[in-house]
Amino acid sequence: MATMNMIQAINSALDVKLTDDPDTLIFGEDVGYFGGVFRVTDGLAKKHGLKRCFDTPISEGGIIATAIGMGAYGLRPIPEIQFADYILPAFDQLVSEAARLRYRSGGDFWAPITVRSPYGGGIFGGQTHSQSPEAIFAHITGLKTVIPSTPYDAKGLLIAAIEDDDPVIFLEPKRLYNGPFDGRPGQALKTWEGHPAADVPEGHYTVPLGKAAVVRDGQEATVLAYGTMVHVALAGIAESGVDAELIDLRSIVPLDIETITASVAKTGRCVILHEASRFGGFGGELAALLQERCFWALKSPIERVAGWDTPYPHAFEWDYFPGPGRLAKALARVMENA
Amino acid sequence: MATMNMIQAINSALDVKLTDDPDTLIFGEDVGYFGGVFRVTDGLAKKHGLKRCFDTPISEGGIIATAIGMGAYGLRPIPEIQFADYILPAFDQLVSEAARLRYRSGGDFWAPITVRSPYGGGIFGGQTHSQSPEAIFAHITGLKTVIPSTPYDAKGLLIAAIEDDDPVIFLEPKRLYNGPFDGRPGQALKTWEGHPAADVPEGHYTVPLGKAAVVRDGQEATVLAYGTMVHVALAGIAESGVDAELIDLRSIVPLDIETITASVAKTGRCVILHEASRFGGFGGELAALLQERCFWALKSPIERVAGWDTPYPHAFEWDYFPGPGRLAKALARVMENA
Amino acid sequence: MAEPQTSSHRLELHIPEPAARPGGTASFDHISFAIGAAARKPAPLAPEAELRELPFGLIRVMGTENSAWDPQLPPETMRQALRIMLQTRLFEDRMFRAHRQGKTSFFMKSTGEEAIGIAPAMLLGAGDMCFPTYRMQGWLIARGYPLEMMINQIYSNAKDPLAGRQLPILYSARDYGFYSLSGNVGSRFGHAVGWAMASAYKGDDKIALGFIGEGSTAEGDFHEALTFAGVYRAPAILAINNNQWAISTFAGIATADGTTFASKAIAYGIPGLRVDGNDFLAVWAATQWAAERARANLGATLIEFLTYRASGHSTSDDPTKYRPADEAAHWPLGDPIERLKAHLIQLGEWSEERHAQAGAELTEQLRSAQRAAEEVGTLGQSKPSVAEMFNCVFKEPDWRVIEQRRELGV
Amino acid sequence: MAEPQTSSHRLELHIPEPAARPGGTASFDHISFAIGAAARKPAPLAPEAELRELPFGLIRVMGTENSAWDPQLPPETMRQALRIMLQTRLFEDRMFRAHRQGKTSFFMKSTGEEAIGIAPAMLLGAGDMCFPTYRMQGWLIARGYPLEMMINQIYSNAKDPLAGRQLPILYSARDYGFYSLSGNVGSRFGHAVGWAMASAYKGDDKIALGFIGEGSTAEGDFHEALTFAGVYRAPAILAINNNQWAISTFAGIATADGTTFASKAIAYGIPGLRVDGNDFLAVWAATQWAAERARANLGATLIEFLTYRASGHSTSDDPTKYRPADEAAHWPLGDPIERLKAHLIQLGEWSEERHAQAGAELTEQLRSAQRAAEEVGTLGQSKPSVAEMFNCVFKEPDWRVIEQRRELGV
Ligand SMILES: Cc1ncc(C[n+]2csc(CCOP(=O)(O)OP(=O)(O)O)c2C)c(N)n1
Ligand SMILES: Cc1ncc(C[n+]2csc(CCOP(=O)(O)OP(=O)(O)O)c2C)c(N)n1
Ligand SMILES: [Mg+2]
Ligand SMILES: [Mg+2]
Repeated sequence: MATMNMIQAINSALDVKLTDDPDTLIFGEDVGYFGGVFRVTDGLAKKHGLKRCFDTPISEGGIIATAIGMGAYGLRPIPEIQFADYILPAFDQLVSEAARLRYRSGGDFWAPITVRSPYGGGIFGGQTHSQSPEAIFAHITGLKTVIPSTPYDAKGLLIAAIEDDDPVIFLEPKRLYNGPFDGRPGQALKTWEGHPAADVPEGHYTVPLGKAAVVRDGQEATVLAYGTMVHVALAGIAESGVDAELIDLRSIVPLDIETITASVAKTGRCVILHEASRFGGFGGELAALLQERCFWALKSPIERVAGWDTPYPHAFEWDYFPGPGRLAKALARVMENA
Repeated sequence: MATMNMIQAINSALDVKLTDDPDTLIFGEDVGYFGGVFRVTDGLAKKHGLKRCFDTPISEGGIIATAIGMGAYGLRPIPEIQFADYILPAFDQLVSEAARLRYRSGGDFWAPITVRSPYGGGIFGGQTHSQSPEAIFAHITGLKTVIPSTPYDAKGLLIAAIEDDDPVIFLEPKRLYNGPFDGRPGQALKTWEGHPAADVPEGHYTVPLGKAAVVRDGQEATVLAYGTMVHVALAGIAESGVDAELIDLRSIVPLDIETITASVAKTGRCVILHEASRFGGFGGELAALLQERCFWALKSPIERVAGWDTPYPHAFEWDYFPGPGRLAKALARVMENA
Repeated sequence: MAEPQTSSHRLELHIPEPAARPGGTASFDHISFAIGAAARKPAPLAPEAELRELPFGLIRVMGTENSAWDPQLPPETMRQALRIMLQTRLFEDRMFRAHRQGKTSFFMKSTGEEAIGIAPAMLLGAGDMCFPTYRMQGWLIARGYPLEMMINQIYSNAKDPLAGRQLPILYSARDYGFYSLSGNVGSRFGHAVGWAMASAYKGDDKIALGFIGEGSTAEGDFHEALTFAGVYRAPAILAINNNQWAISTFAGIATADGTTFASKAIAYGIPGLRVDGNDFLAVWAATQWAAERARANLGATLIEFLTYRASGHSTSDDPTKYRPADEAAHWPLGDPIERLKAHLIQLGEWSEERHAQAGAELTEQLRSAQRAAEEVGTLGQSKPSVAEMFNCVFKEPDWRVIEQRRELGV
Repeated sequence: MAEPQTSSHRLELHIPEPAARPGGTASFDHISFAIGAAARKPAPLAPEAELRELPFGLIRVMGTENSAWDPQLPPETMRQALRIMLQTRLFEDRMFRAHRQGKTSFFMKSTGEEAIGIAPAMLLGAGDMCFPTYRMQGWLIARGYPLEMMINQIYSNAKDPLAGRQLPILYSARDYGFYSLSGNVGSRFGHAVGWAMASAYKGDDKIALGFIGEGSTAEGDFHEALTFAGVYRAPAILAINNNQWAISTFAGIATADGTTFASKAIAYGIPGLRVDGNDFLAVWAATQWAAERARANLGATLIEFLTYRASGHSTSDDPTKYRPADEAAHWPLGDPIERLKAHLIQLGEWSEERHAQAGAELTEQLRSAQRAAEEVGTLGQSKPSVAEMFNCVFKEPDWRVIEQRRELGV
């Protein structure tokens, strides 16, 4: 066991796989010699050679197309897209090709690729270094989407994603790279030091895709979150005084429908928290599913706390970001109907 | 007044605008001399000249980028994407550029473009000529998405979209081009002949974006649909025997929240119908909004009837397509809790 | 900043138009068919900088005295090629008629373009991989993919090898070196490059062959694929099937006039060959040259095959709406089957009689394959188990499709 | 199908690496700086087919005897250019320091590349439109955009002209011929082409100038923009700022070695010019040539400006991590400010004293602009009204932002 921040944990997952499996390789913009703009691939090219971890042209579509072709050959590529905002130029490759290859070819070819990308806000990155595009992937049949919230999960989920034979979008909450973040921007930066989920085994382990984690047991309400929002949720729950159960989805596809349904059936109240703008966001799917499955248990409407329906605004980051205060208010609202 | 099918109505809208406004122009794959693979732009190049309606390279990203640049200059371009499935290569241009230009430039530049594209299934087009991608547009702040269900609406909404100063995705339900379709494939093809909404004025008129239409009044349940599904819904409602109110959303952004909320508040029951696969589809947003706003009025869970969570399967089109029978069953389910 | 420009000329938007539309006189005068720099055949290992004239010439063998590119094929190979091309044409004609009879939802032909898919199929190794366009069923026929299985897919019947999930003609046949097609044009060109890079990464000896239509070269995918191919020296042959038309849109809308598609190679630092695509021997020679270069670790070659789409775009298309009905007859490079046939006859290695006999034999094979497929069923009369709709979304189904399958009761 | 190939050579994946990494000896020997075919200056109306050697040469003026490309600028224009370049550099240094002081969230410099944005800004007409990259603030300075307004945006303060919605340095200034920037690289290159096509469509006389970084030419957007530009003869100048680096990635990852970025023009049937980008006069001359061609309805030109990114990529970057610390000093084309200064001094039109004095004056202007902006406030101390967050999503707000604004209570 070692204490790792999320960057180190992801780096360790990649190192384990490069060591384990000669068919894995990493490529993306600035990931090679330099080790990535967030240093996530630091040292991998040096240790495993440039052929295992190399720089690519600035061409997200090309990166994904190359990965799919390599996957069809029999490799297990792990491309990086520098920011999730820049996945969009590769959207057609992901949707029309990676996600559909197995289905349309009747299992003749498939795309066992894992697309890593830092995502989310909270670093003053403005419109195009802050977005949370998970909802548009969730709607695409054939794609899996995974979002860790701790170093331990990041490593275990990433190894599971790489070993998965289907295409996985692996979104790394960049605000959590160096430490947990409770959504209150004014305070001193926290590191992962001392956090239980920063104890990360050096070797191989997996956290299975499709299993949510109950981060906090509670009886009065259920809070669903993923990525950075898991930590914000903890703060918001504390602020609210509500005895809420907090579930970290960890992967949105596959979705752990059993765990979330059981919790909402128990508590009868639910608040969904995500950074992405609200309209058409993944919260809509969750709310729809839960009112379908837990209708008779619900004591109040399912609430969604999310980014406003505007692009991500640079100077107003903390007005936009759904912080613990907004969650606490939503919890108070769902508790009104006691 | 003339009787027009949906192709003629859209053609007439384009003709009216080309005649009215020298700053409008049309371009896309095969839209010029030939008049489009669905003949929607037939005759326009001949009448208005090739500079007003011309063929483009097969480059959806290039088409949208060109349109945005023209819009920034001061034109009002009306690009066509041959099939909505092929919008995806232009997704980054639509999301990162068209949708965000006004916001990021503080109103200095904007993209008054209307992107027309045939969408949806029911023509045995297989995976890539049948998809319904509206949900991924609905989530993008800064984009409007319009979907007509009749010739009258198609013309009026299209003129409104073209005159709108924001980017509009105009999805044309290709199954409705030549006639209404109730979702029952076995029968003789219907034409628009005799349908009241096929009476289309020759000249200029608009149907405002953001105003839903109550297609059928009802007291027991609300059905929400758009595009082809409006006609399927009518058949499904009839089959069910339920006195359901049918609302045609007409545009999903802007969404007519008032009309749908009022209806569900009145009926207490709601079924949402769309062709797109269910998970992460636009039905999720609708269900989430309605349970938020009409929670106390709801007598049973909001149901979603939609495409299965698989890619669009060629030979199984009619097993996949959410037909009137599935809607009728869902209506029966929501009525169980009387 | 300078004073506002007062130019005497007002700007004008240029919209290219083809030489002739229906009713006009077909012409290909705007295209250069001169052999030019392609008269010489450079060594396959020549440095790229020495090859920059090649894409403006035209590689031809048949009907050209002592062409440097003559692959010197044994007559039996040429006869085999002729038979496969003929089989492909007969197959397509038959399936086109099957569409008119309602037996399939959709079909596409490669009439006049058969040499392009077939020469590489005969020439390349079993382990090499073709990333085809939808006009490459000749590859499958050359590689011995069962005709009956092709027809089963075209009919979407119970024995459809892709289990009804995919359109007719968008085949996938890994074991025959034929990558899965999709409806999107161009989006697999980069897969060919990735596959080739993987082969190089593994120290393998297999190469990839990617095809794209000339119209589809305008997609960003084309550029991205070539950029990767150039930078990493991917062992791939990247081929443009320039059949002059993209549905109703002529090639002058895909790239500026006065240039060639092959010359796009220069942008990526790789050789570009421009080839008479209706000359089976030229197609063979160019492919072989590029394959040799790729296997020698010199990376990719871009090849433009000049041909003509003699058929409509697909069963949904009526080309007389947008081009002169007799345009095919004016195509200066003729028909690949007629040309190879004449060449063999001229060599004394073939005859009209043998040709007619071959046609009869091939027709009989086709008839029996079609009969077998029709015993299974045609579109709508027979289809794979509906449960197949829910398979292969992921390797393992998740709760959604399990529940939905249950809901549908299949 | 042939027998499986048994090649003696196994394939190998080629991963390009730059000449030197930290600790190594900087070298640019792999780049050709020979003037070559660019010794002659073709008429701007020359046919493209005659210009295909140009992109392999290098257009230079300063330090070249009797260059055919010498634009013969009046000394006062050159002095003005020098002042603007100097102002730009001083501005950027100051803002870089402001970032270190926490006054802004982010900043980017164009040190060593100033000529490229500034010569076109001085040369083109007021109605022409520049579609910049983030290394073009020199354009704004040349066009007289108020320094204080730039700083207000950089500080995201209450007077930020884009009302806090956009990152620092991603300016938009329609009235100054400067199109809205976004964080995505490359995605506005096609807008320049569309804008130019619109101008031609209207019979206007305005042209567009699009910029892209050499690294970003690998995006599909680049290809799509050039394809449209070539086909429709868009009156645009499309320029590649080849500053050798894309963050930590050298230019050899953006295109194969042995070729040039300018040569990509050949793929699109348009002229390609390769220009010493640190030679103000060469930048001017090439831009002028292309502008003349565009205004004469001959369409677009692709220009590669060879330069060197002397600064880090941005305030987030430390270039000593991936390239020799002294690499800039080895750049054979020197520094654009030093070179123009030396040129003017040599002409007897400038002196060290005047240079020092100009620096002092410009610094004073900057200081007062900065002071004024700081009176409004720096990042976090001052910001636009939060209500602005909800504006400009659409022209008219819809119920969602109206409700949400109410919920937030602003
Ligand atoms: C991404 C995408 N855009 C548009 C289409 C519609 N489409 C199908 S075939 C075709 C023409 C292709 O022309 P070309 O590349 O020249 O190939 P050819 O049909 O001539 O073999 C078009 C536009 C598509 N299938 N995919
Ligand atoms: C679509 C997209 N992909 C990736 C990035 C991240 N990124 C920002 S700048 C940059 C390097 C650009 O290099 P180049 O085009 O050479 O321009 P330069 O910075 O050298 O001026 C990258 C990869 C981005 N902004 N947009
Ligand atoms: Mg073609
Ligand atoms: Mg650069």
